[in-house]
Amino acid sequence: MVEFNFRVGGEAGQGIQTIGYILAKTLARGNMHVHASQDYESRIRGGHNFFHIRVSENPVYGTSEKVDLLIALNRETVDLHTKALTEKGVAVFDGEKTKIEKRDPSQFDVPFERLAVETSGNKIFANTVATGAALSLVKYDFDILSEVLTEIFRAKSKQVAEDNVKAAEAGYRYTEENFKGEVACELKPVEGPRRILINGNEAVALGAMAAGCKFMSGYPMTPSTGILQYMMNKSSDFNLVVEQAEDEIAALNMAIGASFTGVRAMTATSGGGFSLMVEAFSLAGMTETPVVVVLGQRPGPSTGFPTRTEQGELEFVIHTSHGEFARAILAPRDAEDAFYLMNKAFNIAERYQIPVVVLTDEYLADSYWTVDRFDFSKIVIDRGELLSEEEASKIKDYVRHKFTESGVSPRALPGYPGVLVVTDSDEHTEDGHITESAEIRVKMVQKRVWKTKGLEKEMVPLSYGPEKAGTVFLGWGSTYGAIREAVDLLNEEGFEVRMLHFNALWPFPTDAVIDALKGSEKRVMIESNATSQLARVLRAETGIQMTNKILRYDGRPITSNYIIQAFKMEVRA
Amino acid sequence: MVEFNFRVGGEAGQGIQTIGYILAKTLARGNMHVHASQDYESRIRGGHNFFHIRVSENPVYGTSEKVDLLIALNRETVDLHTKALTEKGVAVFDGEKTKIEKRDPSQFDVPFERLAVETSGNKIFANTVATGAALSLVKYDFDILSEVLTEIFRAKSKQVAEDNVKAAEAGYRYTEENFKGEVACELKPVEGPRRILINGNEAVALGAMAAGCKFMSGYPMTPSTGILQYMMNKSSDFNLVVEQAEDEIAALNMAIGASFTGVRAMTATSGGGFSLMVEAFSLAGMTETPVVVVLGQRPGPSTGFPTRTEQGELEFVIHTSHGEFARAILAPRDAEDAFYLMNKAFNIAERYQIPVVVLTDEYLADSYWTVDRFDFSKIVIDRGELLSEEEASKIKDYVRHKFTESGVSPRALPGYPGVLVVTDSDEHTEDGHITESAEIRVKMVQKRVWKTKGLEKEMVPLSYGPEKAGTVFLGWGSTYGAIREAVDLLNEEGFEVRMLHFNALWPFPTDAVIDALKGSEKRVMIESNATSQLARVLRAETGIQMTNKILRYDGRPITSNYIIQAFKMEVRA
Amino acid sequence: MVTLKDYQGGETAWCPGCGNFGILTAVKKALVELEISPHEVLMVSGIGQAGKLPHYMKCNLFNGLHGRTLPVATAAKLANHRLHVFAVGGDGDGYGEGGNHLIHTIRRNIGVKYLVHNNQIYGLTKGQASPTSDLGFVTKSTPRGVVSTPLNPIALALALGASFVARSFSGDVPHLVQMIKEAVNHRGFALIDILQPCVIFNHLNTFSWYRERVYKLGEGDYDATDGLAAFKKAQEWGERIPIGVFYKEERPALEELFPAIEDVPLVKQKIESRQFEKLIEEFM
Amino acid sequence: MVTLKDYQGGETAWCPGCGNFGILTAVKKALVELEISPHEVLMVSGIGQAGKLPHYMKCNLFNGLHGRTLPVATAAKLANHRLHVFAVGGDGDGYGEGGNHLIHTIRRNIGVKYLVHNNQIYGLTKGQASPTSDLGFVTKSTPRGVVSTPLNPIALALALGASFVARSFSGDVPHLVQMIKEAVNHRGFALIDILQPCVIFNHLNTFSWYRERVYKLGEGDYDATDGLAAFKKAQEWGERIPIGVFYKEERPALEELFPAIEDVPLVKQKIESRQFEKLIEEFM
Ligand SMILES: Cc1ncc(C[n+]2csc(CCOP(=O)(O)OP(=O)(O)O)c2C)c(N)n1
Ligand SMILES: Cc1ncc(C[n+]2csc(CCOP(=O)(O)OP(=O)(O)O)c2C)c(N)n1
Ligand code: SF4
Ligand code: SF4
Ligand SMILES: [Mg+2]
Ligand SMILES: [Mg+2]
Repeated sequence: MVEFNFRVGGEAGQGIQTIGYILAKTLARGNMHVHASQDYESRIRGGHNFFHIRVSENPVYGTSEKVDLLIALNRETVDLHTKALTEKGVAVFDGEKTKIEKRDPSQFDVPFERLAVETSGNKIFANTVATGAALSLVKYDFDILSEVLTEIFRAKSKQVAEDNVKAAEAGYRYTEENFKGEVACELKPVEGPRRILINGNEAVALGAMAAGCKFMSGYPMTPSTGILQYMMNKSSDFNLVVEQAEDEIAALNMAIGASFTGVRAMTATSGGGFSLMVEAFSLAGMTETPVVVVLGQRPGPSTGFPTRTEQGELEFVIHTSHGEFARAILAPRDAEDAFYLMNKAFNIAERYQIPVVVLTDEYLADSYWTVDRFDFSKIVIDRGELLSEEEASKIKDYVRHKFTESGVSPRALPGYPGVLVVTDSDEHTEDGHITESAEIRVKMVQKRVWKTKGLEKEMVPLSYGPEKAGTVFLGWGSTYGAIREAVDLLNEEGFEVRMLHFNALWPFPTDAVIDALKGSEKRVMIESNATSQLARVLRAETGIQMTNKILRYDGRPITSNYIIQAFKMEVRA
Repeated sequence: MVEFNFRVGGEAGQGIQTIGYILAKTLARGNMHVHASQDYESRIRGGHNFFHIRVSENPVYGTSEKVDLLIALNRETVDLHTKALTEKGVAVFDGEKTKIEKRDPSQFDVPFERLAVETSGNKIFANTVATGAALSLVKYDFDILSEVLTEIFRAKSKQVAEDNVKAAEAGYRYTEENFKGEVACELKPVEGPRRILINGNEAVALGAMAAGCKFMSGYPMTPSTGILQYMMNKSSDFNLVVEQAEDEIAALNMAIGASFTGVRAMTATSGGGFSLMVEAFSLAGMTETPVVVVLGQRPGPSTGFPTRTEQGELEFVIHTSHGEFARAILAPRDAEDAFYLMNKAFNIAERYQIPVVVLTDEYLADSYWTVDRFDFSKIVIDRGELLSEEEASKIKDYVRHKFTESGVSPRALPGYPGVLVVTDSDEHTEDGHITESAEIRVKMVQKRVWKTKGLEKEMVPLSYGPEKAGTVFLGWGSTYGAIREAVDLLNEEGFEVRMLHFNALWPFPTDAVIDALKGSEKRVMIESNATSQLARVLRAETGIQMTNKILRYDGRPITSNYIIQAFKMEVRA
Repeated sequence: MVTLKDYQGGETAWCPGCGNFGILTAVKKALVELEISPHEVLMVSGIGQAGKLPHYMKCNLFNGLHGRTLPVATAAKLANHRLHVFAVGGDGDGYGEGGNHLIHTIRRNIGVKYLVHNNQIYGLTKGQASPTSDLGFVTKSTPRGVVSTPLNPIALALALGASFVARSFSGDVPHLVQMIKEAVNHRGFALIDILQPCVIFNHLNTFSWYRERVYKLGEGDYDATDGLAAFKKAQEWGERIPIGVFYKEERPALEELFPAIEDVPLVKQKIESRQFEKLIEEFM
Repeated sequence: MVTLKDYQGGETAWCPGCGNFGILTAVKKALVELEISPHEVLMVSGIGQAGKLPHYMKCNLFNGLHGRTLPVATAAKLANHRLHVFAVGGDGDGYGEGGNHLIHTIRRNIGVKYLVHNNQIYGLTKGQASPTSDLGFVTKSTPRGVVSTPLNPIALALALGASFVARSFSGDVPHLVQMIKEAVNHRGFALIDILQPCVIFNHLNTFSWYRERVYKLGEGDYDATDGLAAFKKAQEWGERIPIGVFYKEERPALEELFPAIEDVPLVKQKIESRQFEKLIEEFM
C-alpha cells in the first residue's frame, strides 16, 4: 500500500468535519501516517464542503487530488468528485436520499439514514453509518473505530457512544455483505509508534502554551479562531488568561500590555485583522516589548476568500508599520514544526525584545497531520535579559532602554520594589522619557534596527534532496510537504531536483541562501500567491534571481502533483 | 549676493512662525527666491523652535545650516545657534529681556519689547519690532514689510495693522541708527516675476482641490493636519465636503464611501494614522475604488518624533495590506511638484481604479518655497472609465467588475436609473456578488494585480546633471532640492556627479532605471532613513546594487551640505 | 410602480430557519411600500451573516469591512444625499468591531438608516460571544459563560443623543416594516436594533424566547419624545422586552448642514479647477 | 511612608496655566494619601497633552498609542492585578480615537482607574474640535462651529452599566483628590471625567467658565446608587455642571473572574511547559 485517499463531501452543516475527523483518528490509531485537509465555504449551512484524508504506511506530507473512496453526503458531491476517483475508486452514498441516475460500478449505495434509524433509532447517526461503511470497504479493523467512537462520544453520554458504535457497526456489516466491487487496497493497522493527530491551529496553541504563553487576546477570524478557542477552553485548567477583545486593535494592544507587565503574550488573527494591528505592531517595536502575533493567511485583499488558503502576506509583514525596527518572521511547515516554532518565536521575542510574526495559513491551520508525540524536553524557555526582582534591585538607577553593546536592554517589570519601568511610543531617552535629541535618536534607531544582528544565523533554510541537483525548488511555510514530495517523486522519475525551504524568513539569512544556491542552474520559486513574494525578497537581499516560478492563487493548496505538472510543462520546457 | 540665511529662534508660543512667515513673505515680495523650513517640538509652549529662511536671487531648493542673521527671542537661541553664524553673521535680540554676558561684535541688542510698548502701546508687538530690525540690518525696503504687515493684520483690524507697521518701523529705525557692525550682504528687491510663497501642505491641498477632489476626511496628525484644515477652511466657499473623522479607520473608509458614490475623495495622515488605514487600503484594492491617501512621513516607529522628518514609509506603502493588488505611489519633490502631482494622483486613482499614496514628509509639509504661479491650464481631469448616466443606461446588465482587456472595468455610480452598482470586499464575480469559484478568483486576482501594466512608463525618474558622470546620486521625494544643489556644487568643484530622482515610485519604472544607471560607476542612494529603503526596492526590481549610501535619520532634513560632507568623507574615500 | 419583484434577489446562503429571512422580507416590503426604486437605494453592509442581506435583494451595494459600515455610509450620503443610504450589519460588526463609528455616527445625525441584526452571537465565525450576549451565556469563546455586562444598544444610543432609536423583531415582519418606514421618513440617523434568532449558535435567545417576551411600545401611553422615559424603558430586558420606537426627535441631519451641498448633491457638481485660481492670490 | 517627594518628577512641557497641572497635583496627592508607593503604580497613557502626565511624576509608565490606553491597561491589570493600574488620556484620545475600547472596557469592569483630561479640544495637535466640544464652538477644524452632538461621557458610561462614574474639575484639587481616592478604593473600572481648561486653544470653556458652573453632587440628597437618577443628572450641562460621583455600584471586577489568577498574579506564576504534556493524550 503506497497510499489511500478518502474524501467526505456534502453541505456545510451535514457533519462532514466530524466524519472526517473520526476517520482520520481511527486510521491514525492504526499507527499509519495520516494527513487530512479541509475545503469549506464561508457559510454555516449549505454550499459544498469536503474533508480529504490521505493515509499511508509511509509519511504523508501534504494533500492530494486523488480519491480512492468518496463518501458523498449529497448528490453534488458525487457530481463534483467522481472525476477525481482513481481507477478502482468507489463512491459510497445513501441512494435512498441521494438520487443518482447513472449507476456505475464505482458507486456503492448504503442506506445511511435507514440503517441509522433501524439500529440507533435516529437518523442523526447516518454519518456514523457512513463512517462504518467506508472503513468496511477497506476492511479496516472495526474495533478501532468502535474505540474511537466511544472515546469521542462518551463525553456526551454512554448512550450516545453506544448508539454511535451500533450505527457504525450497521454500516460496516451492511457493506461487508453487499459490496461486490473492488477497492484500490485494504487498510490495516501497522506496527510502529502511536502518533498524535493534530491540526495546525492546535499545534500552534499547544506550542504557545508549552512555550510559557500565559496571556492570549484575540478577535475571531478565520482561519485563526481555533487558536483563541483552544486556549480559551484550556484557560481554567492551565492558568491562562484568554480574553476575546472588542477588535484586533485591542487584541494586540492587550498582548503588549500583558507582555510589558511580564507575561508571555500573543494574539492570533488573519490578514484583515493584522492590518488593524499594524499600528500596535510598531508600538511593540518602539517600546521594545516582546510579543508574538500569529497571522493565519487567507486569500486577500480585504475579506477575500475567508475559508481558503494563500501566502499573500510575506512582504506585508516584513515591511509592515511605519518607521524602521527589527522583527522576526517564522512560517511553520506543518503541525509538528508549528509546535516547536512557537517556542522559538517566544524565545526570540524575549531575547531581542521585538515583535515576532508566525505566518501560518488556512491550509496549515485546518489540516491534520500524524506527528510523533511532541517532545517536551526540547522546549527551552529563554527569557533573554529579563531581570528578576533581585537582579533589578541591585541596579542603581535602572533605566528600561539602556544602551548596550547588543542593543538589548535588561528588562525589569513594573511592580519591582525600588525600580520604575518607563517606556514611551515617542522617541525616548534611555530612561524611557520623551526626548527631542538628534543624538539620542540616532542611537535609539540603531539599537532598534540592528539589535537582531546574528539572529539570521538561526534562520537557516532546510536543504533537502540530492546536494548536487542543478534545479532547486524554493518555498516557505506550509508548502513544505508538497514541495518535499514533489522533489522525491521527481527524483524517483530521474530528474535531479533539490529543495531549499524556509520556516524562518526574517531577519533574512542572506549568507546561508547565497551559499545554498551556489551551483544552482534552475531556481524555481514555489508560492501560494500571484506575485512570488519570496522571490522578490530574496533578490533584494541576495541579488539572486529566480529562473522560474510555480504559483497558485486560486485559494486552494499547492500539492505535489500541482508542482510536478507545472514543472514538466514550464520549467523543463 | 549668492544667498542669505535668516533664522528666528525661541520658545514655542513666542510667535516664531509668524515672524518667520512675515519675513519670508516680505522677501518673496521682492521677487527673490525664498525657501523656509521649520524646526519645532511636540509642545505648545516652551522648548526650542526655529524658523529658517534662505533667500537668494537664484533659485533655492532646500534648507541650509548657515545663519547670516539670527533673530533670537530668548537666551537659548543665542546659545544654540551662535556657532552656526557665518563670518559676518549677526545675532539680534532684546538685551533687556535676554541676559547675555559675553557681548561680541556679532551680537546686536534691540529692545524689542520696550520699543513695542513705546510705539504701539503693547509688548505683543515686540516680534514685529524684531522683524523690522532684521530687515533693517540687510537694508531691505521697509515699504514692502509695511505692505505685507498691513495685508496680514488688516483681517484683525485696521488698528492692529497700523500698530504692527509702527512697531516694525521702530525696530527698523532703531537699527539704522544703532547698528555699527557689518552684515554679510544687503538685500534688495530684484526684477522678475512675482512668485507665490507656499508650503507643502498648502500645495497638496490646493492641488487636490484643483484636481477636483470634493471630499476630504481626516483625523488630525502632524504633519498632515494642515491639509485637513486648509480644505476645511475653504469648504464653504468652494463646495467641498470636509469631515473630521473619529479616527483614521473612519477617515479612509469615508473617503472610499464618497469615492464609490462618485466624487473624488482623499484623506491625509502620517505613518501612525496610515497604519490604522491599512485594512481599508486593502478594501479600496478589492472593491477597485479610487482613492488618494496623503501620507506625511515623520520619524517612527510609533509616535516617534511627531514634529520631525523622515522617509521611513516607502517599503511599508509598497507592500502594505494583506493580499496582492495594484497601487500607485507618488512622492512630491517640493511644493510646486506637490501641486501638480496631486492632479496626477487623482487621475491615476480613477484611471486604474486603485488607491494611490502620496508620500510627503514633515520637511516638505512645513517648508515654504517660492514657486511660479501655478498654471491651472496644466490641470487635466481624467476620470478614466467613469460612465455617465447616459452611457451606463445603454449597457445591458451592467456589472461593476467586468473583465476587460485592460483589467479596468467601466464604472457606473449608485443612483443611475436602471443600473445597480454592486461591489464586495469578499472575492466576487463580475457582478460584485460573493463567489467561491477558483476560476473567477484567478481572473480577478490577475485583474487587480496587473491592471496598472504600462503605468510604470509614466513614473519616469528625473535625470539631472552631466549625462556622462560616473557617480549617480539617487533619491526620492523631498530630498530633491538638497541632492540637486549638492550635484551642482560638486560639479562646480570639479566632481562629476549626476542625479536620478524619483517623484513616482510605484509601479516601479524598472526599464527606465536600468537604462538610466547604465555606465554608472558609483551609485549613491540618499535617503532620510536608516535602512535605505529605495536601495532595497531598486535591487529587488532591477538587481542593481548601490555602491554607497548617504542616510540621515536623526529627524532633521538632509541638506546639500550634509550630502557633500558625506560624499567627501565616505564615497570619495 | 415599485413591486416586490423589483427587489427579488438570488439564492441565499443563510441557514434554513434563520431569523435573517424575516429581515430580508421586511426590508423589501418596506421599500416597496415607500415606493423607493432599487437604484435609489445604497446598502452599505459589513461582514457577517447580516452583511450578506443586500446580496439577496437588488440594490446598489457596497459590502465593505467588518465593523466599518457607518463611515462608508456616512460619506456616501454626503456625496449623494439623494440616495437612500442604509447600513446593515450584525451585532458583532456594529457593536463590537465598529463601536467607535456607531458612537460618532449617532453624534453626527447623518441621514443613514442603520439596521443591526442582533442575534447576540457571532454567527459567521461560528458562535462566539457578541457584545450583546446575555450574562452567563456559554459560547465557544466563553466556556465559563459571559461575564461582561451586555451592551444595551438602545440605552447607548439614547445616551449619545440619537434622534431615532427603535427595536424590532425579525419574527414580527409587519412591525419591522413599520419601523423601517418610520426610519426612512425620519430626518437624520436612525438605529433599528433587530432581535434576530440565530437558530444554529444561539440556543438561548430563540424565536420562542423572544416571542414570549416582546411587546410593543406605543400601544399604551408611551411617549417617544421623552428621553428620560426612553432610557428607563431601555433598561427592560428579560421577562419583558419592549419593541418599537423608543425615542424620536426632529433636528437637522448632517447633510443639511454643509453649505457645499445645500443645493446640488456633491456628485452632481461639476469639477471646476479654475475656480481655485483665485486662491493663488493668498499666496502672492 | 510615601511622601509627595517620592512622586516628584522632572520638568513639564505643558503651557503655563494649563489645567493639567491641577490634575498632576491631585494624582500625586491622592496616591500619597492612599499610601501607595510609586513602584506599585502603573500608568498607561495615551498621546496628547494629557498623556504626558505620568512623565511628570514617578511611577511605572507605558506611554502607548493615541486612543489605546485601555486595552493595554486592561491586560496589565490581568497580568499583575496587584499593581494599581491607571489609564490617563485626553478627551480626543479616550472618547474619539479610543471610543470602542471605552465601551468595552466599561462592560468588562476591569479594575483600571481611568482619568480623562477633558479639555473639550485637541490640545497637542493645536486646537481641533474634540468629541466633547460644545455645539457651535469654532475651532480650527470647525470653522462653522461644532454641529455634532457633544459626547456626554457620564451618560455614555451609565448607559453601558459602568460601576463607577464621576466627574471632577482640575480647578478643584481637593475634590479631584477625593474622586481619585474613591476610584482607587472602588472594585472594578472607574471613569473620572476631569474638566480641564486648555488655556491656549479653548477660550470658551475656561477656568472661570467652569468655576461659575460646577457644583458638587452629594452635598444634598443625591443618591449615587440610583442609575436612573444618575442618568438624569448627567443631562445637566450649561448653566450648572455637577461634579462628583454620579454612580457607584459594587460588583466583581474582571480580574476576580479568572480562575487562572484567583490565587497568584499571572506574572508571578512559574512557566511549566511539562504540565501541558497531559494534553497530548487528547490527540493520541
Ligand atoms: C477585521 C475583521 N475581523 C474579524 C473578521 C471575522 N468575522 C467575520 S464575521 C464576524 C462576526 C460576525 O458576527 P456578527 O457581526 O454579529 O454577524 P452575524 O454573522 O452574527 O450576523 C467576524 C468576527 C473580519 N471579517 N474582519
Ligand atoms: C493614531 C493617531 N492619530 C493621531 C495622532 C495625533 N494626535 C496626537 S495628540 C492628538 C489629539 C490630542 O487631543 P486629546 O486626546 O484631547 O489630548 P490633549 O492634547 O487635548 O490633552 C492627536 C490627534 C496620533 N498621535 N495618533
Ligand atoms: S449561523 Fe445563525 S445567523 Fe448565521 S445564517 Fe445560520 S442561523 Fe442565521
Ligand atoms: S495646549 Fe492646552 S491642554 Fe495643552 S498644555 Fe497648553 S493649555 Fe494645556
Ligand atoms: Mg451576530
Ligand atoms: Mg483634549
